[in-house]
Amino acid sequence: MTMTRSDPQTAARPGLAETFARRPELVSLCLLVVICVAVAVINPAFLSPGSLIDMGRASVVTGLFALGVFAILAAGGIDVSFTAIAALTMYALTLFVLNVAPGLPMAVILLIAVAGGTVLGAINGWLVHTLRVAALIVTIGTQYLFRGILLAFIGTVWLMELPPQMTAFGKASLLDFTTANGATVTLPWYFLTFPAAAVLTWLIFNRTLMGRAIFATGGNPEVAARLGYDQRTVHLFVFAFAGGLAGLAGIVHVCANRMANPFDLVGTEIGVIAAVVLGGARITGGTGSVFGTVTGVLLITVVNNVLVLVGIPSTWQRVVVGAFILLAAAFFVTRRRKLQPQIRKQAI
Amino acid sequence: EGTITTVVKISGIPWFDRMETGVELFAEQNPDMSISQVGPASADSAQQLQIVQDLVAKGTDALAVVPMDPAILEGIFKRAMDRGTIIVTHEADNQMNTMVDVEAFDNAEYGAALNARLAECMGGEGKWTTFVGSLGSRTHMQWVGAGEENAKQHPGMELVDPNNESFDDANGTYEKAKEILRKHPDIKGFQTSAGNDVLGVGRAIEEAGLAGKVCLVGTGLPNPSASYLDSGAITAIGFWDPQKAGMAMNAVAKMLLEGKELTDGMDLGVEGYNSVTLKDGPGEGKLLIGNGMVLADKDTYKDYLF
Amino acid sequence: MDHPFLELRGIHKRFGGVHALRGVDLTLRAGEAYHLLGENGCGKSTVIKIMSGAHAPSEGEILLDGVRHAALSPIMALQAGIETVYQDLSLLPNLSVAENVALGEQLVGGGGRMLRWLDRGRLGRTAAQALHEVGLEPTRALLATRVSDLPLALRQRVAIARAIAQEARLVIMDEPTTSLTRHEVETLIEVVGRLRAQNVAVLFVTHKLEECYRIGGQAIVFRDGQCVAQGPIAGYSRSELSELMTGREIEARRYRTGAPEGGELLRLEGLGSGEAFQDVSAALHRGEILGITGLSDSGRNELALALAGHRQITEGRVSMDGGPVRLDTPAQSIALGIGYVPEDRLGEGLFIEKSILDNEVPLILDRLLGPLGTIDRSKARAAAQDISAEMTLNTSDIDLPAGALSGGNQQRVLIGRWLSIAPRLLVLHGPTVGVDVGSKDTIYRAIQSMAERGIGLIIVSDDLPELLQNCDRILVMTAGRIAAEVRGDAASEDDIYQAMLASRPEAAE
Amino acid sequence: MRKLDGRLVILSVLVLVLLGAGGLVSGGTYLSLFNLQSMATQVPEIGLLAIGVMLAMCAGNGGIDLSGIALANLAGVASGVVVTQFVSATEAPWLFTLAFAAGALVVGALGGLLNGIIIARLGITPILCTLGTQMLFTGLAVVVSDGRSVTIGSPDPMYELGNGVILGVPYSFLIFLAVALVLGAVLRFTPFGMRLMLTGANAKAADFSGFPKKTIFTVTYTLSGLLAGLSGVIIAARNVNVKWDYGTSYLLIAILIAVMAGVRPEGGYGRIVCVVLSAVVLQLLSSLLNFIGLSNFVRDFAWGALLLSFLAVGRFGLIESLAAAVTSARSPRASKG
Ligand SMILES: Nc1ncnc2c1ncn2[C@@H]1O[C@H](COP(=O)(O)OP(=O)(O)OP(=O)(O)O)[C@@H](O)[C@H]1O
Ligand SMILES: Nc1ncnc2c1ncn2[C@@H]1O[C@H](COP(=O)(O)OP(=O)(O)OP(=O)(O)O)[C@@H](O)[C@H]1O
Ligand SMILES: [Mg+2]
Ligand SMILES: [Mg+2]
Repeated sequence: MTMTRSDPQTAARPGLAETFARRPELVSLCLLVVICVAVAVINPAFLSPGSLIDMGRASVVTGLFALGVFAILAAGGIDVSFTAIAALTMYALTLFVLNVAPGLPMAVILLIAVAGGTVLGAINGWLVHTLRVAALIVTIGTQYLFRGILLAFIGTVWLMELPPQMTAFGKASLLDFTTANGATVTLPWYFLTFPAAAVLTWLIFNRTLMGRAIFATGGNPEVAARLGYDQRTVHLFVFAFAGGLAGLAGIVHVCANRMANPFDLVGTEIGVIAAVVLGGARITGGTGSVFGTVTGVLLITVVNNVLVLVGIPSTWQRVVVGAFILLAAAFFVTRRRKLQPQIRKQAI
Repeated sequence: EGTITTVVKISGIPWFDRMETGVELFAEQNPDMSISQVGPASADSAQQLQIVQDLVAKGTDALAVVPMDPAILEGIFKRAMDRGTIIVTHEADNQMNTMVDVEAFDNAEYGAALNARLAECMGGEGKWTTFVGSLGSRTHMQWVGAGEENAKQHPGMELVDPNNESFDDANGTYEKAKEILRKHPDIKGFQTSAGNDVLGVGRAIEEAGLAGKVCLVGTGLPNPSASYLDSGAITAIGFWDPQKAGMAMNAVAKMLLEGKELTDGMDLGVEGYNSVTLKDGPGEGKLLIGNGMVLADKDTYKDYLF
Repeated sequence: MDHPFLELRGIHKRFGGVHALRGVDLTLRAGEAYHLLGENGCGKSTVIKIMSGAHAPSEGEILLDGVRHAALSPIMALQAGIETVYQDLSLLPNLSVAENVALGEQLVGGGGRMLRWLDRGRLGRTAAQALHEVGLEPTRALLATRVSDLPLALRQRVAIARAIAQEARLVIMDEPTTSLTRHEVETLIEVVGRLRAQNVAVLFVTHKLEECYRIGGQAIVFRDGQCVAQGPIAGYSRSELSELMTGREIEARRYRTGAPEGGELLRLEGLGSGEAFQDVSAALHRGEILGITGLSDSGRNELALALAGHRQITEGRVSMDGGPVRLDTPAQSIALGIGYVPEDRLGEGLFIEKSILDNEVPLILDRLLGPLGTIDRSKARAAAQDISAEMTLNTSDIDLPAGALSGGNQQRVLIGRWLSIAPRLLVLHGPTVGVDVGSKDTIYRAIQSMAERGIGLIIVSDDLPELLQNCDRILVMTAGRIAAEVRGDAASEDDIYQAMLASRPEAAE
Repeated sequence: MRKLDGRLVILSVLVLVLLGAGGLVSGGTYLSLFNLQSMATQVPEIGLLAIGVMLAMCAGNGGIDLSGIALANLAGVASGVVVTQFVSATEAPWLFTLAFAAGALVVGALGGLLNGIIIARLGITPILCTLGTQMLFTGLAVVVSDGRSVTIGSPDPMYELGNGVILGVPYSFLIFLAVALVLGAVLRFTPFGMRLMLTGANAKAADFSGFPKKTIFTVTYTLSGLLAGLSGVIIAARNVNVKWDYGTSYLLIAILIAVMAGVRPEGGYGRIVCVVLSAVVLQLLSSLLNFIGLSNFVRDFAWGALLLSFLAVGRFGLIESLAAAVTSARSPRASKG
């Protein structure tokens, strides 16, 4: 048939370069590997199981946040209120358990945290949908609102004595190591929330209609609406999903820290967004992957946690992290561009 | 008859909640005056500056301020004093534009005392490191500076990777402390400065199963530190009672409002400030130093429940 | 089965102050083909969006299988079997071809509920089947390609495949053939025939009357938001239809009456750009109108972009007035007096939310400066008014946003923008895509008057009548090379079409 | 004629309402010259940063500038450290002030230029770029000052700049207004301004119109950096000192101001006069809350609520319906008829 010739894909089979261009998260993965190797060469202590486990547990809260942010970015929005959601849920819930229901089992506490976050997230989604304004703006508003509610009406006192079941959850260990100097390193149970959430997110995005609807909305919301993807549902879902993950992250944060500090978390949102963007999701929506997001989170965690190990003095640490973000982004963009010239031309 | 407003670094945190109890106590003792405490919602010197500026504009008679960053407030303090507002500060012994700066103790002595306690625990030997809230925090730098000075008496003590910034964030401190424990498996001591540092470092030590093996001495409050003190993850905490400091500031402000003279060795009527030292400050103002230093450990912290 | 499939009764639609539909009554029956005709902005797309549930009518009612509704939702319309190929194609650029074609089936099958598992196997099968029906070979690579990576013509067929992927009862196509080549149109006509045989109704919106006659069926003519005529299309002549649409008479004729004034303006020698086109040599005289056509992958689009400085020229030489020139950036081309009116009016041409004024002056900002080095607003207004008058815009309010104009008027604004720099050479890419007869007339007249002023013009288009009516010479490109050159006053559509296919390797076999 | 800008009307009304409310609750102190001047000196530093954010947003391409306050601090710190070494504030007050201001502006412009180059030449998303440079600038400020605050001193010209008044209006506020005026004119009446707005509205169309897009982005971010530098000068003049971590909360507040002013985050639209008013509204409100002595956490809440109400007002055309209600209320007899 004469028809087939106009199909560009049959002519050139996707090679390695092509794969790289289509899956920008592979670039971050390479970057991650390069950094790890470099650090390990400078200080072999980096490769000790203890250090890796520490890295893993340090990534949990950021990771949970990041998966939610990824969902929202994929739908073409952005969220800066998730830290406030986490702070509000975790503090209100800890207070509730302490004062009202001290015997509440941990599983129920986790469920309530997720539910609380989901409700707050759904408020975001509802506002974004009904006000028809860029999500960034709405969520700046709700960030102030949620944080204001927390600090003005719920409380500012640090809760140092957690309910025992929460302390136990924070301490319960999955794996134990004893290092040379007699120190023990533990991988706590709560670490599992991150991979579990990642798998759940992957399932939603790749195996349900909702995942495709989210990408569709991120690609072009008007078109998605016309094709029958109910925008209200999509908005409510992504924001509620991100809210639920934020609620979970909040309570994990409390249990891991063994204190509920209402001033915590808010202020870290931009870093989380950076992690997701480094993971290959574009700020304009409709792109990204769970794998990339996890890679981005690991990348940021590693960079933040090896500064002392590598021997960078405190004064220089911000310069190094800032320069790293810029270099990584530049590397990322130029790689993508080099590998994609034909595709870009065609898209014109 | 006269308003005194206390402006703290940040409202809501335990330290300044404790200070507020002092301010309230002082208000009860002086029902004819209008006395209150305010502070910004986040740790940002710009926000504190705004509050001070609005209070000056509102016509408050006296301000008792715990500066987030003394330098940033110099300008507004000067203008306020030109306008006749009474300015008293706390934890700012380098403040140029203040009438009186109230210090609970001599900073160098405090830093040396913390370090002496640490050295005792370490047996005068081994690697140790220091944490400060931020490199710009003058008192913290004074404390660790005095600590370093003190450590020189013990040739066996080796300072490694000093002056880590904690930003008074327990979680960040925890991560950093873990990293240090990893980099220096043989580390023996931590001297910390900001109020939350002991919590973060203490947790790292406890989780590593090193409680009692690694020494930790730093500024902290008894209540939050209790469990770590009990487990031995924190060796000792040093502090002064913010309640008393708040009362002392307000007492000084009241005296200035009434036009009274401050003298060396006088009694402010507040515990720890019964015989204060009065010196010339860095600027026009005076430096008023009490003896409110407290070092507490496992056995003694229960005497200070706040 | 006694009531019709879809009936609209007394439909009104208002967008803010615009009264787009003013009482439309329409009846669509199964198995019939309908052609919705009318000028730009008469409300064709709007009525379609009401049928497909994208818009709710302001007044009136919709009867679906005899059941009364005040408005449809997209999912209701889809469940009833109303499938739409929108004017903008409505594809999801970041999803794969397979997903674009076949996701709808599962969404509609589940009544629009989204929290359900996705059946990937079925997705692939449905997509392959539908793509096959529109004449695309459903290779695995094609199914997995992102739509944003597809060329425009291919996208159009993907959109059509989506519409027929599910059990449809009414397929609506809003200007589906704008970027299809003639051969692809043939395939589409076959598809329509098959659909009608399966008792599916088909509603076409198009400005290409020739295609309507070929397909046959009912004509529905709209003017100013109202239905002014309906009946078998064979019963109307072209001029009758034009008159119904515009309310005035327009004769089909050759617009080109002048001749090049002589003096060579542009010469291309052995021009090439990567794989897109090679060895292109041609010359253009002052006041000459040169047409370039070819299938969508013939390199004609890339050649146009290269002349505008938007595409790297990798081989060969370009000279203007006998001297060599470089066309590396748009700014360089513009400085040489080369103008380029892009094909995608909304995406690449207009600043849609900005005023007509802002849209007409961006190329001459430096000439509008007052004594202070700032833009002299009164000069700018005067310049914009001049352009509006020259292009006979139907509004004199140049503060109106460009988005408030109809398609024809928008195109006039865009051409007017280029006229402002008094170009020596103007490249028009699809100058009348989606423009109605009335506006075409105005645009063609403007083109001719430019040529008379000595401007060299290149029209890149696949609208063959347009080229024949306007050009002195027409170059036909195939596979990145110039395959033939014909004279505008002597050639026929068929000559050109033969030339387009002649040297294609597959066609030769 | 031109339709009245609804946003402008609400903001102006809000300014009056807040002034009135402040006068009422404070028994007049709020409206005293001293307080008005005090509030006016607080607006410029954040107002200038908000204008910077607005410029970045207007340029489109997902534009935003998160590095503003970090750059302002770096400008003050770097210029302070260098200039105090070479010029004495007490011996040559004018020279010192000018040198310091020039230094800060240069650092600001260079920082902005860096943003511009990274965004325009390397094609990195503005949010990611300015996030990186935000850390970089903060870090450099720490390195340069060793983390301590840098005393600039207050020679007379400097003091006047930060706190002096002319005809009752603070110099810094006048400078802010002048900058706003000039930039407003630049956006409206220069080819650069028009190109900037058009590029923000449709970058592809701008390409096809031959606009030098890279230059436009570079200049825009450089301007934003320059504004940050100026903000740094004003901070130094007002506070006598500069420090790397000053104003960390300004990051979101600057965006809040821009958004309340109706700047479109997708690009192509924004009015400077609205940004100025919006900054004034936030200042009035926050000072009012300080006057009432309300907890500062209530202020966070109030800002969130205010922003969301603004969005709701815009979304549901409440101004128009309000106007309609007012006119019909004026002629009640007619409606009862
Ligand atoms: N969204 C809108 N806002 C304001 N006015 C509009 C809007 N849409 C259309 N108009 C006005 O209504 C007029 C009628 O629009 P329409 O699209 O029917 O134009 P037209 O006369 O058919 O143009 P053409 O000759 O190109 O077909 C427009 O010219 C325009 O002035
Ligand atoms: N969303 C909208 N908002 C405002 N006006 C609109 C909107 N959609 C359409 N219009 C206006 O309604 C009228 C009818 O538009 P419509 O798109 O239906 O025309 P059309 O017949 O499809 O024209 P074309 O042949 O150019 O596609 C035009 O004046 C148009 O400007
Ligand atoms: Mg018309
Ligand atoms: Mg249409």
